[in-house]
Amino acid sequence: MQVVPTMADMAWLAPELTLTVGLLILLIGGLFVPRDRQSAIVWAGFVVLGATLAALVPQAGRDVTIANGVFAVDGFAVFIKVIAIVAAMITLETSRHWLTIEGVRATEYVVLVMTATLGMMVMASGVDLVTMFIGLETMAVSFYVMVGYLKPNRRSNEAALKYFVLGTFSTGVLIYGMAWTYGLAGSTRIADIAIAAASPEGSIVAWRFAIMLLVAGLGFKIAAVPFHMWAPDVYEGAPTPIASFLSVGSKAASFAMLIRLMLEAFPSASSDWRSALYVLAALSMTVGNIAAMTQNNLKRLLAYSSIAHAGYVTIGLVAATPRGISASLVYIAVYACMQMGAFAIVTALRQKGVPGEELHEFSGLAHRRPWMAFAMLIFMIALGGIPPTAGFMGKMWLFGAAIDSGYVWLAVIGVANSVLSVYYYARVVMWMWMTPQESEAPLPIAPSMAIAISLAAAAVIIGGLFPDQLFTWAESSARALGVVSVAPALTLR
Amino acid sequence: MGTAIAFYILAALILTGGVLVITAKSAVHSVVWLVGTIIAIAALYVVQHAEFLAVIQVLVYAGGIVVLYLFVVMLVNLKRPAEAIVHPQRRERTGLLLGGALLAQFAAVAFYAFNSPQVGTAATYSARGNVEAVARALYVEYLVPFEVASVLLLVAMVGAIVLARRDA
Amino acid sequence: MTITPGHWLALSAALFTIGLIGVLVRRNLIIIFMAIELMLNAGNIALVTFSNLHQQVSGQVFALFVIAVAAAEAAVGLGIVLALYRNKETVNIDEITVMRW
Amino acid sequence: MIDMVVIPVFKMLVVITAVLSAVAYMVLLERKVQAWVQVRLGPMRVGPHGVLQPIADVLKLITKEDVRPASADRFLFTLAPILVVVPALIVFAVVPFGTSTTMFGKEISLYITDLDIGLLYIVSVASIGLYGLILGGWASNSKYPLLSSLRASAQIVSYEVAVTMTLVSLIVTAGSLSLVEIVKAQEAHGVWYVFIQPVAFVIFVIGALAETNRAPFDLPEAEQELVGGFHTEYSGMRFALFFLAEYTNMIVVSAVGVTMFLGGWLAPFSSVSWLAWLGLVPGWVWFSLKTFLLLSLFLWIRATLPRYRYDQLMRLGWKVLIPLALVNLAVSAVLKVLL
Repeated sequence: MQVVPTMADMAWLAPELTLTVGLLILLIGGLFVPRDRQSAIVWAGFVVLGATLAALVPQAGRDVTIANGVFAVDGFAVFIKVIAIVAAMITLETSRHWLTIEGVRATEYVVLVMTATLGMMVMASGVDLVTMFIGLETMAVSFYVMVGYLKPNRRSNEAALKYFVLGTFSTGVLIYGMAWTYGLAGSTRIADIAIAAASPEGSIVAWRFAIMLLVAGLGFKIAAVPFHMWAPDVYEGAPTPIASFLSVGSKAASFAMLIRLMLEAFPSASSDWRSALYVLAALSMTVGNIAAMTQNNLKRLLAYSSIAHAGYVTIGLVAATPRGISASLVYIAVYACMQMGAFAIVTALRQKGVPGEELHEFSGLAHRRPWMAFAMLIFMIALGGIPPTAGFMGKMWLFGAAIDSGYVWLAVIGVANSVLSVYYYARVVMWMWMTPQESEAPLPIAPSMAIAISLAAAAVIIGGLFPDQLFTWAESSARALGVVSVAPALTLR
Repeated sequence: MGTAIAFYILAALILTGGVLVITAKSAVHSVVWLVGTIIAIAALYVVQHAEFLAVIQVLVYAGGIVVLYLFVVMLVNLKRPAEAIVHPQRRERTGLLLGGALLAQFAAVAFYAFNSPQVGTAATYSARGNVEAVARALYVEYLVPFEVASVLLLVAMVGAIVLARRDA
Repeated sequence: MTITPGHWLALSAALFTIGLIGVLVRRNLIIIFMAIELMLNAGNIALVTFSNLHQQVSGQVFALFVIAVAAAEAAVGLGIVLALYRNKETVNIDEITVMRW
Repeated sequence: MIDMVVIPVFKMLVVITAVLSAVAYMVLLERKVQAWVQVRLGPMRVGPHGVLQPIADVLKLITKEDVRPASADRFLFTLAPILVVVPALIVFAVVPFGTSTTMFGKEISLYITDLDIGLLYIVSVASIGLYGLILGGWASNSKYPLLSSLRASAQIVSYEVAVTMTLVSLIVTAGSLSLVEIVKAQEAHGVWYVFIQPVAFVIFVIGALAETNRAPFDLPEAEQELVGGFHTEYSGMRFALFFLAEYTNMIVVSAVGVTMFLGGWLAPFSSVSWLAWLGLVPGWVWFSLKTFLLLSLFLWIRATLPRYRYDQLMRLGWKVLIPLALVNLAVSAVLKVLL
């Protein structure tokens, strides 16, 4: 018997409600803020996101499904939501500086960051195809607008257009896959789909077909090869803080959706999707890293590196053991810190009349801004997976999990790629230390920006030296998914 | 029998319309064919006893979304320039090849999956009609996604204004 | 002459394929958008067919959500096209080349 | 066979004939009313007091040469008038002219069909007619028709929101989407909805004027600015179709207005005992009478009020009517739950 969601359900939705009410107030209130006080709006957005984070605290360690089984509040969802909200907060923090330089209106920008966050939260919690789909689209549509936010800038226009065309195309593929999944299972609930998939009636080809479409549709969102072609152009053209939010928040939420779909809906078909994801992971790592080597634009370089990192994260999902999933979660969190930190430095280099994206603009940064160069060094080391950073620890776990599950070759490909990637990360460092200073222009950095960068750098180091806390948290989150039930050899009849 | 006739007529209309949408020379003609296809699909929903969805299809799709397309086509396409195709052969060959392969695959899946005809139609799933059944599902079962969808539409509204507004 | 769900699904698959070909072959952005609409509609036909097969309205409600999403996407997408057109008077995808496509 | 085919076809023929002749005489009435307001006589030549004028007009339009501009888009130029007329006519499928009557020993309902989504059907079919206007203006390949058709469609789309919203608040009050059920609900409530929803009625009438491009909102046909509107390039039969559609649409909105707000086929004052004899008059007569009154209101307004400016029109629609309709809807919903 289905009933209208009650007040108790609403209490579980507290974080989402906080965020929604906050963004609505901001949208209307923003009209009354004078143009020269736009940073007040950014502050307000920051406060609302903080309140959302606080509303998430009581949900830690709970595991319930509410609102007629469409919405789950469990450790996994909370883990992803924390990443999404923190990413949004860092995005706002780094945007403040950028908004003044570009001279664009802040209200809609802040509101869109918040709606995208709401979409991510719904994706993380959705245990129903409809809910997941609507969450995904709320996030995606917000991003289409944000990527094209710099209207007079043609690169921003084109980036928005490319992202839109490929994004809606992937939506079409995804919705077709969801339609088939619903049709074969007779329900949109993940739990019911799992039951139906365990004893499939009718054609197994059709089940595989549906899974393939779902993986392809989400492959676009996580920018895994061969669905990655939009990423470099979009990251390059998009406003830098948005590129960073896109590469972290969107990716984390899409991974959450992928993990939940694969593990909770199709545990019985694991051999099918594992082999598909195996190929995706191997291709993403290799193609991403090789393509990154020749890039001279730092945003494009980070885009290719993010493609490679999507490959690393997928390794944990291929392993599909509790250890593998928790390693994926850890790596998503670690990647969020490294990537956002690196992008924050690119944002900081953006000054009036200076794009600050090309590698040669980093020349001599070590002399102009030693602390910033040092932070960048930390991010590069971490992205390359060198100890003592969190990047190293995360990769260790991922490759270990792969070996545990018998995917030795995947681990080998991963290690080889990590070695490969050091080359282009080192290139960035070389530019900062080894080349003479190109520009004498002052490089002012807002205190908020400096704080954000320092925090990210500190997180990367601390995560590398004392990783236990993060691992424990990720493990308990992964347990919420019940991945233990996935035995390595189980396949669809 | 009646269903069969309706099916074949509508299938012919929908597929012809679809092909014309992607082959029409002028974007305005494409829009017109799209409207035709959408109305035929609405008729198909009526045959499948999804009356509410059929009306919404016409109202939202034909009456809203496609009008928007028509507006934009007219705003950006007044001079009706010939569509410049840079590498026609290559593109069309890849497209057709890929499309043909997919068509074969899809058709195979569709037929294999349901070769045992489990005929299940002609039902409103509720004593009081399709509209009420849909409303109940929408406001009870799927209340949370429904509310999120309202945020989605708000985003679309804000986004469209942000992108299309001429800044002073 | 009975019409089975397989018939409806074949129709939806064919329409999906037409949309797919349209996206891959056409170069006019707005026609590409319309081809994507065809793909979404194909998904909706499949949803409604399955909804009938299982004798529940979930599929129809899902299709309603898809229509709402299509509306939101159309509004934003056409806004992007307008913004682009103001900077560079083209809607041809091959002329959009500041960055490598 | 008779129930399934003959009777519906017969009904359709009757309705279409009635509508077409009503349109013909609407035109005459319009000219006459305008003339009287301006203290003139209007058409007087054909027949006594000009009553045969419509027939002469129709003959003239049919026999006229059908000109198609050389640069026009041939396909769309022909399609557009059809796209305008067909939706206007098929809307009548769900309009109830009365309850039922007995003819040749058979009980015949006075509506073609009763859909449980009747109102949504009307709104959605009516929205298709818009394409005829836009495409007609575009296909002419001429400056003024294009501008006019863009104006017309922007205007219709804007006011559609407000009008649909008022209809939704009526749906909330009546608890059904079927037009027959809505009239029956008014019977059961013992009061026409114009008295329960006066605000909605006002918004509906204003919106109806705008949606049918009637004065004072006839901007798409503003002669001073846009020559003859979106059908400037049309002549002969195709022009006649546009003309037909315009007046059919007026009848449609009046009929819908009567059904939704003025009790449809119900006799007035049903609660007043000494006026009970009014109920003896057949329902379809009341329906026609009320529709005629509403139409006359439109004609009267046209003859009296000056035209709006475009920006005023848009401001009225978006900043006054839509918020008002929203508030009205919210209040209706709250009252429905409370009462």
